[in-house]
Amino acid sequence: MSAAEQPAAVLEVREVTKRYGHGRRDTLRALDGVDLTLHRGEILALVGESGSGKSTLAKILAGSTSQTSGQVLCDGVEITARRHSTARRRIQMVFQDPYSSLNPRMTVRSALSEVLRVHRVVPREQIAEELSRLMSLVGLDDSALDAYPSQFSGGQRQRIAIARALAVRPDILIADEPVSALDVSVQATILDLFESLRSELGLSVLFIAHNLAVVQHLADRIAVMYLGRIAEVAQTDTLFASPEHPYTQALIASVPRMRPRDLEQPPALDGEPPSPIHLPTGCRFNPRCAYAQPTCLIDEPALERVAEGHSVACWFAGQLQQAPTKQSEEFA
Amino acid sequence: MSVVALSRTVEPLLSVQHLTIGIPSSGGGHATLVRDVSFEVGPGVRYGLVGESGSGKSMTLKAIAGLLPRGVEVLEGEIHFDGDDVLTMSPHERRRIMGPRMAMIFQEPMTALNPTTRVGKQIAEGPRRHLGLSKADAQELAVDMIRRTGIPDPARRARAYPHELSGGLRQRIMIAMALSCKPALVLCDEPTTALDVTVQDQVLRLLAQLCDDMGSALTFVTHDLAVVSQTCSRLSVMYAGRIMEEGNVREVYEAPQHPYTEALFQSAPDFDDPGRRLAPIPGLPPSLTDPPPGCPFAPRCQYAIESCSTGSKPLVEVRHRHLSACDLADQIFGGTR
Amino acid sequence: MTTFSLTHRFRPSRREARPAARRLRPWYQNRSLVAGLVIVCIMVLLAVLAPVLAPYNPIKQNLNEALQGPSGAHWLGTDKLGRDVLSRLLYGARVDLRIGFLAVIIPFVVGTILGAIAGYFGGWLDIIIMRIVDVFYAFPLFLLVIALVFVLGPGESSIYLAIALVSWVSYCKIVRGEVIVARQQEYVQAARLGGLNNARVLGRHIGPNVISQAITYAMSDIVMDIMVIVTLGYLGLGITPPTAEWGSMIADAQEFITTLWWMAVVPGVAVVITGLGLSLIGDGLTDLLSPERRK
Amino acid sequence: MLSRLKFVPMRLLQAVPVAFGVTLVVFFMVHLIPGNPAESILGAQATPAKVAALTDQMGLNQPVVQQYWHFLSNLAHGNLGESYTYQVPVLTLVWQRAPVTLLLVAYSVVLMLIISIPLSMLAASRPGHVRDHAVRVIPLVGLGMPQFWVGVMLLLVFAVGTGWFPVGGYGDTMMDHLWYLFLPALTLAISISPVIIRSLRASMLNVLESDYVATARSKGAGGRSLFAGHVLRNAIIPAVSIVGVNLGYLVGGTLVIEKVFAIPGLGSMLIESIFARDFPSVQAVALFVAVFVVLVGVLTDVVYTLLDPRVDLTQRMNA
Amino acid sequence: ASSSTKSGGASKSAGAPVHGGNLTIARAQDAKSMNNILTFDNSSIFIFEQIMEPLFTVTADGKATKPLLATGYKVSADKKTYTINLRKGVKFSTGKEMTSADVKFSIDQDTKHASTGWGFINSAIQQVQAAGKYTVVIKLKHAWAPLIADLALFSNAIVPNNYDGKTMAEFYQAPVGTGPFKWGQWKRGEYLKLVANTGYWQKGKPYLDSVTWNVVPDSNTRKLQVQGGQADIDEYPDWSTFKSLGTGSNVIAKTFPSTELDYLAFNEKKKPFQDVHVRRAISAMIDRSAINKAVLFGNGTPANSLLMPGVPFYQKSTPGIMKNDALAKKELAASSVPKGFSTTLLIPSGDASKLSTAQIIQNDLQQYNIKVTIKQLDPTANHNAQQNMQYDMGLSAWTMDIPDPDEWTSFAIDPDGGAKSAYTNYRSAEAIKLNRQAQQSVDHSTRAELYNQLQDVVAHDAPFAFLYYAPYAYGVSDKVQNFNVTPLGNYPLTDVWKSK
Ligand SMILES: Nc1ncnc2c1ncn2[C@@H]1O[C@H](COP(=O)(O)OP(=O)(O)OP(=O)(O)O)[C@@H](O)[C@H]1O
Ligand SMILES: Nc1ncnc2c1ncn2[C@@H]1O[C@H](COP(=O)(O)OP(=O)(O)OP(=O)(O)O)[C@@H](O)[C@H]1O
Ligand SMILES: [Mg+2]
Ligand SMILES: [Mg+2]
Repeated sequence: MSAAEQPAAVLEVREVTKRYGHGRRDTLRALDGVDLTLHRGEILALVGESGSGKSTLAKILAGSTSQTSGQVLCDGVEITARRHSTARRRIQMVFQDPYSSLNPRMTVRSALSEVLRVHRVVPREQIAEELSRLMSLVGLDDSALDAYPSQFSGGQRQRIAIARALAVRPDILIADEPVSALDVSVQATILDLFESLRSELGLSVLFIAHNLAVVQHLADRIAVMYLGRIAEVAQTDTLFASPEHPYTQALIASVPRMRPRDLEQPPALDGEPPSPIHLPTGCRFNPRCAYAQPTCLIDEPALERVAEGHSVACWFAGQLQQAPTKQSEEFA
Repeated sequence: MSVVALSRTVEPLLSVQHLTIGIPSSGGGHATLVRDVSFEVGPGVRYGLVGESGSGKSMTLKAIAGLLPRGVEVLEGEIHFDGDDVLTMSPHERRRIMGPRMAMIFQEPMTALNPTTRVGKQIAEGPRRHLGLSKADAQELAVDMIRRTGIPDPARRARAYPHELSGGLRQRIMIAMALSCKPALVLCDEPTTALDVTVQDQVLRLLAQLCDDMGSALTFVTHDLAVVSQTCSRLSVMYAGRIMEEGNVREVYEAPQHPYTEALFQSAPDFDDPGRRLAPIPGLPPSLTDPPPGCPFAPRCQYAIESCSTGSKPLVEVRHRHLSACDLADQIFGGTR
Repeated sequence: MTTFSLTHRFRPSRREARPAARRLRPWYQNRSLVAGLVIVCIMVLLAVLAPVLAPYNPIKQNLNEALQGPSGAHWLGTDKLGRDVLSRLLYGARVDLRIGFLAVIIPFVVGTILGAIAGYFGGWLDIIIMRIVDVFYAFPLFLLVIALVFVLGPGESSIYLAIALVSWVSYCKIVRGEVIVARQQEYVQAARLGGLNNARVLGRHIGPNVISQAITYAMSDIVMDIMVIVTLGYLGLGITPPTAEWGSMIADAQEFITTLWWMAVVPGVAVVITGLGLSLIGDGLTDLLSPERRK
Repeated sequence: MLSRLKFVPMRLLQAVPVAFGVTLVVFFMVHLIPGNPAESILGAQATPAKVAALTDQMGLNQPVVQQYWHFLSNLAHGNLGESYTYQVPVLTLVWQRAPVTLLLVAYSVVLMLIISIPLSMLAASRPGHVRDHAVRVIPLVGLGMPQFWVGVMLLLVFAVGTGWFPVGGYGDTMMDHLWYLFLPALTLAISISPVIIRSLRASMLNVLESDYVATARSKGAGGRSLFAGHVLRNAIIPAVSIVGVNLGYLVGGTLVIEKVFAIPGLGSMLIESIFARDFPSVQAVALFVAVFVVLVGVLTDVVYTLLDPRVDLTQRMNA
Repeated sequence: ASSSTKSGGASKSAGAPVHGGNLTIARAQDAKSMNNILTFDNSSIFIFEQIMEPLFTVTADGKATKPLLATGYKVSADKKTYTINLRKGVKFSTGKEMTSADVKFSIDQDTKHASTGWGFINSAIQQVQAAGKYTVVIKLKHAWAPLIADLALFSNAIVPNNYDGKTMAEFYQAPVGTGPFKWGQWKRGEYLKLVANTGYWQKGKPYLDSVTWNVVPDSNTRKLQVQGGQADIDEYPDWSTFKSLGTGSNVIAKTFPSTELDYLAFNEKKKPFQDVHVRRAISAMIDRSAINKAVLFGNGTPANSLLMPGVPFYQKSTPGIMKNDALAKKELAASSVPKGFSTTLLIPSGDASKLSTAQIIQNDLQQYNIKVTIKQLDPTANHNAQQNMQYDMGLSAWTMDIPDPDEWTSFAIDPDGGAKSAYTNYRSAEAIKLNRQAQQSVDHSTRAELYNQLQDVVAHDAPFAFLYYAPYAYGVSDKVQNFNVTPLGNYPLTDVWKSK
């Protein structure tokens, strides 16, 4: 792969593993060898079932927890959770719940100026100016500065949370389900905001979501996680047009549509994800996979490139039909 | 007259008329959470109530089930179920229909199950009380219901405590519980919001299928337009405690007759139309204690004219069995009466 | 048995019901708080104005008028030494409120700081602090305070010291629990990720949000402290006479419980009213300071 | 089920450092008490020479650390010394009196529950209603009135007035004990019930507003079946830990109650021995009480675990 | 023993004595030990006196002795040899007969424990001889007037020779004596029970089947127990409720003349109490009748002398200082601190009467610009502080154990005795001399004169401000007959019976 074809990577995740719990038998592998690259100026979406490790990865990237093994590189330099404040500034995070992500006892002004002062982002006398700039950046009025979080709606709070993240002028924004808690009518404005931040500030965004429809609108690329591993990564169009991993296919098939659909049909995916404590051997998706083969029960597939910018962790990537149906007998 | 008589073929199972719910307060200025809501659900029909947060969907549903939170009361209106006025029922009579005739499924499977009781016993509670089954028979029925929701090894699962089950399983248990007495009407309050898409898909299919099997009608509350579209045949769109539009799902989706519905569709990402630009709705929903006169959506409506901010805006039939609360529906959407 | 509880978390419900009315209700609309404040303010006012209001000198004896029932001259009667009960009650408020409030301050500060440290940093610090807390917790409060006052000798300063040594533990426990919860809150995480140092995060972001529980507890603790004084008085270890003080008034009245039972009731009622006021304030503060928490 | 109680040994192990700390506190507290115990023992007849001799004999002039070590090693052999007052091993005294106090405390817990549960149910069933306020305010009187006053009033009314109960004492048979201890246990229960009622009411309200109670209602449960089947158990769970935490307060209350009701328990023994400077007795009682409170902590966890299937303390301990 | 008393609230026998029943006595404190030669505490003494009897006992008025296990005695001319005849046929509760060997053993045991127990009382005894089975001869070192009174003390009570082969400690776990009651059961902290000695030498006595002392620390509870019939006697009622004890109920509030003197002690090691004017001034400032009224509810009498009315040789006309404003002013002006001073008053904590007394004194002295701070110490610490003379003024009381003033006078005025003049360090050569003479003279009227002079001297010097004489108070059920307390504080239960 030549450097010219590939946009520059700002953030690279290599073989990152995160275990919770220290008992030998009871360790929970929240992340199990994750490789992922965030390119400069792109919006990379991370989707996956609940508990697949999305938030864990986000926390590792933001430095609020450290990985058990593996590396995180920022501009090619390794960073850890105990990072220097300048390194900390580069990566900022926005949380899911706008109601709990703001200190209920601080006005917007004091919350924002605190960050500005601590990091000496601007000289003291320019703080007021900077605050106005931030507010307009996230589409809020200056009058909002002197209000407490409780006086805002969810969407406005989420903007304030974003403004706080932007205050230190980061390069990278990690957004952990920033719109899941919002109403659709508000959600659109936040999605817009991300889009404009990317285009105007050149921010790189890792956008975590569980709603594929949202992601489809926003992301340049999408990474699908399953049980602590990346199952598939591709450009948005590619992923929806030709999903290669059976899990991705099932995910897409499960998305509720505005169009009518036959509910009598069996669901795209049976069962529930297995516990990350007792992972199945072989491919971790095999217990629910319609196409599972003997190989899948023994060996774990690595994330392999199947096409330009499209990697899949499946032994049969490229060989499966789209829109899978329950035809396991045929393969068995 | 605010409601146009509908040409109906069957006697409705559930009829809500002019329902107004609020928080009475001695010092005046009480909040009205739901205002003048009317709709009907026929036997076996799957009826959806959509709307954004705080629009009063859950309150409407809770009023039907008689489960309004403390302090919140039905101020006006009637609710008839099977021809009986449920609002005037004694608590005892009400208890007699809750379960065998009407059942409810809640949003949070996490909290809607009693954490200290085994799920099998929780399912069996209804049948024991209402069908007069023995303990063993009720338990057997519970296991059977669990089996019908597609959970493997139902006998073992029946002995589990809620916290030992995943969200999807818990929601299935809730469904098994609601349907255990074969109710005529199942009330669902966002039953899949807390679930993953893949699990949501499973649960929705299951719910639809079981309701069909048992001939139960469904009243389904959600904020997700796509989910109603997948589940229901008829729906109401609520905003600020009122119904803005009512109609068959397909018709409403294809040709909304109210600016709010239209705006809602425009702000929601459509999986099958990824290229469309999402248009947020500007402004905020009105205050419930001090609602603006006229159409509650008027302050945010792009079509609003002066007259929108005055007078009451009744729901009128703009097309066949398609009602809108917008005075200007004709002008804007060219509806034919 | 599979345990999914650890592995399966849920998104918080999209949004909880947040009735607008609850959100911005100003403090003066909080009935408990206002009622409590009114009661306590009246008490404090009575205490402050005691020299003006009290009809007699609280320690002035008049043995010819001892043990009189309520009358025009002595509204609440007189005690064994002929001192005016009403005057003693008013002056007693000064002592009791002073001891109640002062005795709470040191444990409040110490317990809060240690609890915050234990909860925030966790690890060894937490283990050590909490083991010390456990040790103190193993002794009933009364037992330790009585023993300590015994050791230190009766008197106001011993009471302060004994209470301080013992009751910081409760604050420590409460604050630690709150801090552990608060530490998980997203706004705290955000503050930490924003590069703020620990002191700042603790002081500015966690502190104000966890202190309400400690304050609420302090309200009931004041009542508790007054009860401690009363009990010490019963055991003869209380405030040095002839100082007018509710505890020693109750203890003095002890001799007459079977005959002049109301003598113990009068100061008892003062304790009850103060306790009521303080717990109402506590209730109100809980509501006010933690809007997301129901009573 | 039993597997969920696996935490108990671990929990008991954790109590060891606490017990150690307790011995430290007990030992040094007693050694802080001014005055030479030898003087107290000799009383009126103390002469400097006699005091010196006894001091020496009791090892009171050794370094404190050494004394502490001595105390610990004696303790390890189950030897807590002889009561200065009675000249008998304190352990015999403690064993004789501990059951009395344990019975009193257990009895008052039972009465407290009998008082608090219905009252808090009454309050929780109509929050904000007059009866709610009444239930919340009236018991506060119990909190503000000193225990000795409440105790004597109960005696006046129910023992002297009606003759239903004896005026203090302990009795000989178990039935006697229950009869004699009723009023003291009631006094204790009254003094603590405001706290319990408050928290029980709060947790009942929480439970009543919980989704699963709504679920139960949607199944047609109501009235008594709702309370018994869904509310009570869930509301009791937090109350268990509150009772556990407040048990220390109850034990502390026995100091006064036992004196008022002439009950030969640990509380009165402690007061007596403090005032008589009977240090071995003070140490023994304090140690016993502390160990008791620690064990109650473990017991609370066990009950908690048994009542609430969600709790897995085995996990929590490892975390 | 005679049962007739002339004292205040003494009960009159209601008909013929009835046998049977259990007498329940509610008391504030448990007994500590049954060892009659080592134990100083009244709660213990009152009990073991019922088990073990001495040779002589005190008459009901507390001023003289009379034979008990002895039948009489003879004194030699040099007053140094006493020959005592023992009562025949007296048996221990074990059934063994009491002989001179037992007597010798008992008195010797007591004498042996002079340093740790009551043996000091026998310090004049040189030797005890068992002259015959029923005769004992006691040889003295010097003439010693109080001997028979001393022998009447419980520490000289007769126990079986050689403790019946037991060790001392073993013996006192369940002591044996010749008394009307024998050992029953002791649940420490709860109750102590004695049962009737069926072989008691006074035929037909005791009337009671058993006596139980219940520990009831709270005075209100004790009162309620007697009123409720659960106890027959309240051993220690509060003065504050004493009168109400008897009103409208089946309880009689009884007072018995006592030998109790309550006084304010001045520590002459501390300034300015060396100054006799200061002591006299303070004595004149205190309103004793007010104290009597507020603290004793009028049940006491203001004290005028070192000796108490119940003690032989008490002189009613002793000029003890009473409240006297002129005198107070005069003495203060003459003193080293004419403008007043600040000082402290030590009292034991938990004693409501002393607390009230202290506050009244505080109030009285305040008028003369003497600022008193009340200092409360727990009883033991209070005791230690007094013994170590670490106090300024202190409230104390004394009661007699033997019917002879010497026990108290020697304690109170001899600065070189162990008690340093009752811990005041009061030193008056004259008083010391008078006391010595009184000890050694056997003649009644000589002693009376000596003690008169002594009382005058002490009253003038005011090493103590005498406050009041308090009677003994008991709440007694009207069913209890013949219950009497001697001025020395003990209450023999031999003649007590309960009507049905
Ligand atoms: N602090 C923790 N201790 C133990 N396990 C944890 C912890 N945090 C997360 N986990 C577990 O790690 C796994 C991954 O969690 P994570 O929060 O990263 O998932 P997620 O993909 O963000 O899920 P969701 O979509 O529900 O937010 C889950 O099984 C979770 O239970
Ligand atoms: N217990 C309550 N007391 C008072 N007001 C309440 C209560 N619960 C909800 N509300 C208010 O009632 C209004 C309608 O609430 P409702 O729960 O019906 O909305 P909803 O449409 O179901 O919203 P969501 O999608 O958030 O569930 C909201 O403004 C809410 O704040
Ligand atoms: Mg997450
Ligand atoms: Mg809702």
